[in-house]
Amino acid sequence: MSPSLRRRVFLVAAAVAGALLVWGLSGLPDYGIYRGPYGDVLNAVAVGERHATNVVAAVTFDYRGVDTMGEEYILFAAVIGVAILLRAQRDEREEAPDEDAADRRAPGTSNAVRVLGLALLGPVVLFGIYVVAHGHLSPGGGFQGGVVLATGALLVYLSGEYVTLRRVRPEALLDLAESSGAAGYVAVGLLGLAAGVTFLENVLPLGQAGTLLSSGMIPLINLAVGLEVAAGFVLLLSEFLEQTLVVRRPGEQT
Amino acid sequence: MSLLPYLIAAWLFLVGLYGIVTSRNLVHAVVCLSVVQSSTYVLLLAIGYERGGTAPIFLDVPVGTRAVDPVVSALTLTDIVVGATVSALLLALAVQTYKRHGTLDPEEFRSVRD
Amino acid sequence: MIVLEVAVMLLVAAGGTAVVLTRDPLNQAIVASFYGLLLGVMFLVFQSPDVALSQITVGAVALPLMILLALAKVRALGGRREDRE
Amino acid sequence: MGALPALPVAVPLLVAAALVGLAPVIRRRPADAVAVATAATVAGLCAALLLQAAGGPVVYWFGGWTPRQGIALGVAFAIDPVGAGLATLAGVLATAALVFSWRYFEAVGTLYHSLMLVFLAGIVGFCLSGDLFNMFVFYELLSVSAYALAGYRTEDPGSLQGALNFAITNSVGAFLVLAGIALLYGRSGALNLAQLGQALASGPADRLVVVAFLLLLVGFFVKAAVVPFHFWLADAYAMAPTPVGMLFAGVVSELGLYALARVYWTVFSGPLAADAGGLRAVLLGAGVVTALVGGVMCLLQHHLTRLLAYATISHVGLTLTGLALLGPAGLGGAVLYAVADGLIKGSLFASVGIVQYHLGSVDELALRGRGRHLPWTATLVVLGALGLAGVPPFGTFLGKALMEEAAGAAGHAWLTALFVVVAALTAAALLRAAGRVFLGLGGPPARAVDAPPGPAHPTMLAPAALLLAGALAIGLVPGLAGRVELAAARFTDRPAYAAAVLQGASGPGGADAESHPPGYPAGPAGWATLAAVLGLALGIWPLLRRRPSGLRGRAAARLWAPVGAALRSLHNGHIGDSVTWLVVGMAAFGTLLALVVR
Repeated sequence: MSPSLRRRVFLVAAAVAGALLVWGLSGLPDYGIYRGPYGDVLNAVAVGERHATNVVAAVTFDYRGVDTMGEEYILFAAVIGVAILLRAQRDEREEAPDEDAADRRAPGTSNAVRVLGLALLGPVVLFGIYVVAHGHLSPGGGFQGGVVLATGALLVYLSGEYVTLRRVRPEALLDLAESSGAAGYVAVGLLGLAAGVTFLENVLPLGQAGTLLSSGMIPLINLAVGLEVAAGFVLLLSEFLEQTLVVRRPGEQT
Repeated sequence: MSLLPYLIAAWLFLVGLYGIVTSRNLVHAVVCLSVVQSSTYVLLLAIGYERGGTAPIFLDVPVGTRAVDPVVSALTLTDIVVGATVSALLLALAVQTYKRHGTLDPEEFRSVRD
Repeated sequence: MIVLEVAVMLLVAAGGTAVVLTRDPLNQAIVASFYGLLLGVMFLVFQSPDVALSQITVGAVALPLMILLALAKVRALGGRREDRE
Repeated sequence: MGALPALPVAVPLLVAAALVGLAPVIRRRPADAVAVATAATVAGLCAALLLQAAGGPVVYWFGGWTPRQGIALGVAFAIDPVGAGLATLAGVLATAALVFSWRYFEAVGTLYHSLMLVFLAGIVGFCLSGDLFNMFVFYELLSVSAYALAGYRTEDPGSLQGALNFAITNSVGAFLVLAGIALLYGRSGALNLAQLGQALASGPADRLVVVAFLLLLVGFFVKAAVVPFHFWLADAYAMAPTPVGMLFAGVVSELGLYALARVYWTVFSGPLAADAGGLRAVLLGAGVVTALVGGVMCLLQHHLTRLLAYATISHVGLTLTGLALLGPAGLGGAVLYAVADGLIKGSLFASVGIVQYHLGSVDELALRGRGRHLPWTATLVVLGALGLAGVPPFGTFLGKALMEEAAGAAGHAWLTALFVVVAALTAAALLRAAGRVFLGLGGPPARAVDAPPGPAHPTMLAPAALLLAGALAIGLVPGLAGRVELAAARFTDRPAYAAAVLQGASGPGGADAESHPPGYPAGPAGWATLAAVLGLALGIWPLLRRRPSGLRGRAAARLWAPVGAALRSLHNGHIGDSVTWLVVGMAAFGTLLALVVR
């Protein structure tokens, strides 16, 4: 189809599809009314049963924990996928990545930016860890905290220390962290089987609701997720970053 | 008002699709896809919303306080991860496509078939 | 309160439309970041702070960053291509 | 509660993560061996589940959260023979594909193995789950792995484009599914299939139910590649590496139909029961159009994997017609047909992979006469073509015979004609290709290119041969038809399913086994033979003629050419076009459903 024909066909079809959608949506209960029962039951019982004050965390990591396991592996598969897709690119030009290292520093990084970036690193990492660790108590958890931690790693790059980052060659380490996080989730699930109950069934003491060491396996899963998400997002970002840097070769910078 | 968030979800869904259909740049199309996806976040959370309810976090409020549905939050969290990962994969595909074809415009690369 | 809700929702609808209609990918990444933030605010209004936090870290920060990096790569490649020709 | 139901998902995921973590220290061959062993373990576990489920539904509540007063708090796997059977098929195909990769890929790291195992876990979880949102999660898990696998050969520009179109179109499909889930949740406050079915059964088939069904139907049709949601498939399947293509064509396409059948019979069959007649007409129409478009497009291809990709679309259409009869007999036939057909497709993809590996091309014109030294591969391709055509004693024949019987009973005996035509079209395309490549028919031999000489390696031939043998075995196991019909009867029994999931009622609910007469019904066997003969004629005859055509042939060509050209230009692989057709299809199916229901 030509672009204009396609646009016209789409608009006609979308008008019909949109009308159908609205027709169906108008069959929902009015906005602001939740009829339940799923959420209402969980709000009533979760704190008592799971000693987790954040019911969303109890749902995410326990009642519907197997969904979240799938979700972690979606991220895992995507990280592998991006690595595979961008792989050819890396092999081609990875002759000696560190040699022209001086040129690889993000251009225009002033000392002030570097200092600021490094100074921010500490608080960002602390905040990330806090968010991971308190997921069962307050909003946040492994996923949100993991992404915050990954942005911390990016600060290192922004502060021009990418080369340092690169020289330590953390990729194998990141792969290890990511896969340990993913495997950790399954391993926590297997704890239940080992104890003779079902997969992902809690076998740890629940502790005092509202305290850091409560909610049984939820903080453990949060930790695994945090590890995987942080490493996974650093890998994702650095795959793209590498793509950018690899091309910026001496004489070709603009 | 009683339907507004649902209508907005439907609008975001269709407007995102419009963006994909008319896109002349794959990166643009990928971002439009994330708009389509955001409509599902809006729809899910609107469905679980309880007017006057608090967040389902009983740290400072006692259990039994009227709260919104925690399930849709959990579902949306999963959905957001899915969205981010699919976008990352698509961006990687777009970058590689550019490398091979020298263009990001879907009109310009003719299919490989004979 | 209801006025605020309606305002946020309309802003989200406008934001999504703006993302789609911003045809230049570089500008679009920035608009998308704002849109991600707007969605985060809307989720706070929906009393879902967990989702809001996710949305802001992913939608307003991580995803736009990935887009920018992908675009930087494309530009660099494009620059090289022109050099060669 | 045993551990068995959780393992076929947990084991491959754990191994996948370990393979990535150990990548720096593990060599290629051990990684191959671990991956093959894991896939085989999954196949074994699923087969064990299949045996267990044959005695009655297996319900497994993760985290031990059994339902309270009929309200599901957690997520359950609700395993029946149909789901477990498909999961077993996936395990078998994945094992075969990984054995095939042993030699096929020169150098791969462990990333490929991990991705294949995650992909497999996604398929298995999708087949076993009894929770609608959990199905969505596994659907995304298998899809995301599939997008990456489809783009795996990054040196091939077509591969990237196919993967992009695949990912965007299928993602839109997934969001439609999610929107459908949201609608159902808003109405019933439930995500468990059994609970959803109970909640909806008491209400009418109002606009919300119709639109929710539409959204799920379109989303699953995108995955199944039903016309007009199929535009992404050929590029993705044709460009994917062979071992990945084996899984795609063998089982992934069928999953969309499986999911539709599952949600229809657990959730919607209550409220939509009164409108089954209209619904049957809509689904039958979609199946017929898909089967014919796929069949014709298949005949138009000479890129071998693309040819197989369109054959896949065509046979999804056939499976859909069996399902569309909306009764246990048709469903049983469809299941049997889909499994046997999946095994044959896997085998054929492997054979084409051997051709690609040894002859350096998959274009039948560029390969003319060059396959003479691959006699085993040639035999497998020809047998596979006959299997696709549904010649007895392949399992595809048995499946088709059951579907024809069900169609006749439902007053749709004309379906037999469709089966014959479609079987002839796809068999013709394959036999023509085999005639050209392996016998050198229809012109001078093509110039050879640099590629590893034959004979084909056993790690590539054996998977193809064993998969084909599996398809034969399905047709020869005595009493299988009766068992499948019993399984289908239980699959379609919504109250029994709900009781098993929510109340833990065990025991084989539903109807008793209809005793199916052993041996091959003469009528269907005759039709299948006719199809094969027609296919042979249609495929080989044009190759044997000296000059392209006489006067009449030219007239036919003049008539035919514009149709072919139009079909080709429609299937241009443009992302915008695919998404536009998706919306057009959604509008069309939505309008039809809105008219048909009530």
